[in-house]
Amino acid sequence: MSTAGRRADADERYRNLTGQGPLTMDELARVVARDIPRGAYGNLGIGHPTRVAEHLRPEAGVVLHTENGMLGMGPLAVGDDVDPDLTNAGKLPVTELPGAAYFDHASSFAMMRGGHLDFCVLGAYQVSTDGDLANWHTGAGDDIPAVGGAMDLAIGARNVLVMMTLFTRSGAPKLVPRCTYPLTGVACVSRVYTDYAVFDISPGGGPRVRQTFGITPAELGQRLALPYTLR
Amino acid sequence: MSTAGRRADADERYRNLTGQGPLTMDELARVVARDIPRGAYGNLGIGHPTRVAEHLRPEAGVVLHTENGMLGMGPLAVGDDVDPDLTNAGKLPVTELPGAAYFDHASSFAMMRGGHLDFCVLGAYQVSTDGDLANWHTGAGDDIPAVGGAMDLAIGARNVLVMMTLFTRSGAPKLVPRCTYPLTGVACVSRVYTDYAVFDISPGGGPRVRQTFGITPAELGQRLALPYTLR
Amino acid sequence: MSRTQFPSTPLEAVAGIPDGATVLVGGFGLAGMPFALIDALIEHGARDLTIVSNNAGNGEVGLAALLRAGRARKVICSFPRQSDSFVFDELYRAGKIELDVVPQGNLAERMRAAGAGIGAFYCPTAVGTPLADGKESRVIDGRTYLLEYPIRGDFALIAASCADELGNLVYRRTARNFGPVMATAAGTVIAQVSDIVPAGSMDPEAVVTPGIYVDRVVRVASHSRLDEVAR
Amino acid sequence: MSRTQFPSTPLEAVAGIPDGATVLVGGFGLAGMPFALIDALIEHGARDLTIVSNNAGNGEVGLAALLRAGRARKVICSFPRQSDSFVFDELYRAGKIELDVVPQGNLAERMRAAGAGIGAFYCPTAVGTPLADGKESRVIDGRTYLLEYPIRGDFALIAASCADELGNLVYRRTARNFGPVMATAAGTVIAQVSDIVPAGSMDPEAVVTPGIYVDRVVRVASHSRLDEVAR
Repeated sequence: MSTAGRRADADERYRNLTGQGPLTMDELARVVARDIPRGAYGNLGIGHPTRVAEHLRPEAGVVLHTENGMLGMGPLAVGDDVDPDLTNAGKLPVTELPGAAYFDHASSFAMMRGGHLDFCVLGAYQVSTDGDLANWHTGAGDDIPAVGGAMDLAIGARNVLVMMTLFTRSGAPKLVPRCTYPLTGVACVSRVYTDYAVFDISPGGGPRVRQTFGITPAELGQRLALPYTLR
Repeated sequence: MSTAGRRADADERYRNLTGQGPLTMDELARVVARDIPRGAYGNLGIGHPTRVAEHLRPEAGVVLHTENGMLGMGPLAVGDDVDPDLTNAGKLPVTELPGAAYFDHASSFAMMRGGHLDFCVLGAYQVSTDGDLANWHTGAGDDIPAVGGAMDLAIGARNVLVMMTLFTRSGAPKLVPRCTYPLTGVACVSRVYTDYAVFDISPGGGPRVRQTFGITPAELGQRLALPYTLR
Repeated sequence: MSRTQFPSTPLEAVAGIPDGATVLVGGFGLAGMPFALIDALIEHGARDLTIVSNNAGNGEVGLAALLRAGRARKVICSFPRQSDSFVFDELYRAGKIELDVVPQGNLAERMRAAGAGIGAFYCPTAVGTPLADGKESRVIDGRTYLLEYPIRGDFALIAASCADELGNLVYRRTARNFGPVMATAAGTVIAQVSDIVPAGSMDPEAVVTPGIYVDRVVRVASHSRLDEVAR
Repeated sequence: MSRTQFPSTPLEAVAGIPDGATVLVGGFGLAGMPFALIDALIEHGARDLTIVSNNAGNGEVGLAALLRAGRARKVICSFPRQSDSFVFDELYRAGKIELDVVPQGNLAERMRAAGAGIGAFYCPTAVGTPLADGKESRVIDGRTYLLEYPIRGDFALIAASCADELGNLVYRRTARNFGPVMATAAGTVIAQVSDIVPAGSMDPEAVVTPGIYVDRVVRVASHSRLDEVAR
């Protein structure tokens, strides 16, 4: 299916989301994309967050940053457009949009750490209800630690948005009172997009339910086993 | 007189320097220039040091840095070559040599402070026999302090060469046991070029006379009133 | 499209600069000085400003005119004293303006730190000099450093040669100087340019200031004020 | 002419790298990886190396081949664990190689500090995470920072697209990544390029790494190794 076709299709489905049960990650990417303000600069993390790009309308003028030294990153490259010198942070070949700019790694992370990116979207193992993020290390003894740019994004982007399934495959909540996985950043997440609901996180206040998908806030609270009532 | 003509003339005079008495600043600039290694990168301070450029042979490939963001600075610009967007640190119009590069101020001073310049040549009010430099402020109460890039050069260039008259107009030595003017940098000067002599400075060792112009080391020591014998 | 705005006059471009603001002003001498924006700032009327710039004005134009109009409470710069800095000199000697002299490289690096999210840094410049007074020091690997804090602007006024529709900037020769680093270090960055070109017509490898740093761009006639000064 | 040397083979280019050296190796994944220089380093035979690079090798080529040959004692990187990092994974799990994981932006900024003469800096990244263990912290303006020290290389091996006769370098697209910052941070900087052009044929406004940072340049066939990998 073409990108345009896929987008139209997602539009159609989005209109019928409420009450239909948990979203697919592609549907969720569409929800995230709708919330990105026009003209914003941001970074999409490796994995599911990358799919947000497919749902950004060109006329919205959102400019994507890739930490390996580029603003104005376009869609994944295919065929003759593949250039080994032009990749995203996941090392996949990408394209360049008009108005792009290249820079080196020191400049790229200075931009990130300096608070110039309006948003980033990251995957997560866990997010705490205070906005702590755990997304770089399972903590398992034989896991080779690899952090990449996750910690830099967590403290650098003005709005750190997380996109994840709300439960692990075994059913454990990933929005938790306190992260058990090693942290990536402290109190840095401002919003969590999940297949069951979107949560706003504010310091000290506990998460606020912004939107649900086929589940009531009460049911959500029960499944999450939070020690307080969701608002 | 053309630059080439001036250089040939200086060559002639240089051959007859010894025993002829103190050098003019132009002759001294010629002496400094002869000591700059081939292919070196360096910065020439405002004032007399700027004249060293006139005596650098193009084939020596010395590359001049100007702290306002350029490597490969050429001679002063005249006539149609004057471009208000291309000046040296003294705000005078200059030219660009093949292989030049422009960069911003943060990069320019990172280059300097990071020890990448092989040398700089600075003017001075005073240099101490331990290599302390005073060249930015007379210390007079009504003098408006203005430091520019002097302190950055003093600690940044690998070799800080000073070029100055050895005595003030009133006859006071400018190579002194201890600077009385406010310092620009501590123990940073490695060589002092003056109209009477060239001195090597090494930490703790006292200055070593490298070359004299029409004066004996003994006479020098007497006029400088140093508390030890010059070597 | 992008979040960069393109006001049609310099006066609109400087809208909203309040009394008491800290304003970073680009330029080194006359090169890179945003004359049109400074004139607009004078017309705009904000008072009690703190100006951060390399110099403190030349002749009676640009920064000097702003100072003469009595709009600045304080100047943070590296080199206020110049042959034609009589406006500043007079105000300073009359006790009508505060001066904070910062070594040129520290001025650049402290703004870089502000833009790059660095909380403070240890810098070897000015150790042992009067400009070290009151600063915290630390010995690292046997060398002494001073702790330097970021300098952040509420606004930055800079001049570039050309912008594209996304706000990407390129500069000409040594007029680049403080523009790029100031663009990273202020809440609102305002650039005057000689040309605005469509997105895609600037070489992405040669962009110096990516549009993410640029909030407002206004086109002004090329070099008009410089020519006037040169006369 | 300039002090940059132009050896005729990659093996000559890496001459003199001793056992135990710290070697910065450019590249992000395969883009910007100096394959020819790494192959030459393997042939050259230096052992017990500390390698600083973003990743720890992909597949069996480049860094992975160097690791497989048993030449590295330690890897300092941000992201060792990748789908095709089996060479590193095996050595690490066998306890045959030491690993220091550094957030990507800190890796870049710590090398920038080395190149820019900064003694140490306070960085907000990794606060509250396991990577903060053992680091000094400080609260500045209400925010917590960690003290980070420079990472300096004895040698840097980088890849650029083109050099001129003065050693000025330009890069292609996101292959720029770590090259420019590594070029500032090592005692001896060795670049492989696809082209060498006469001085004056590179746009001085678009030079990314000025020749002052580049000690040796060797021309190698364009992308030969990448094409091989892509197959």
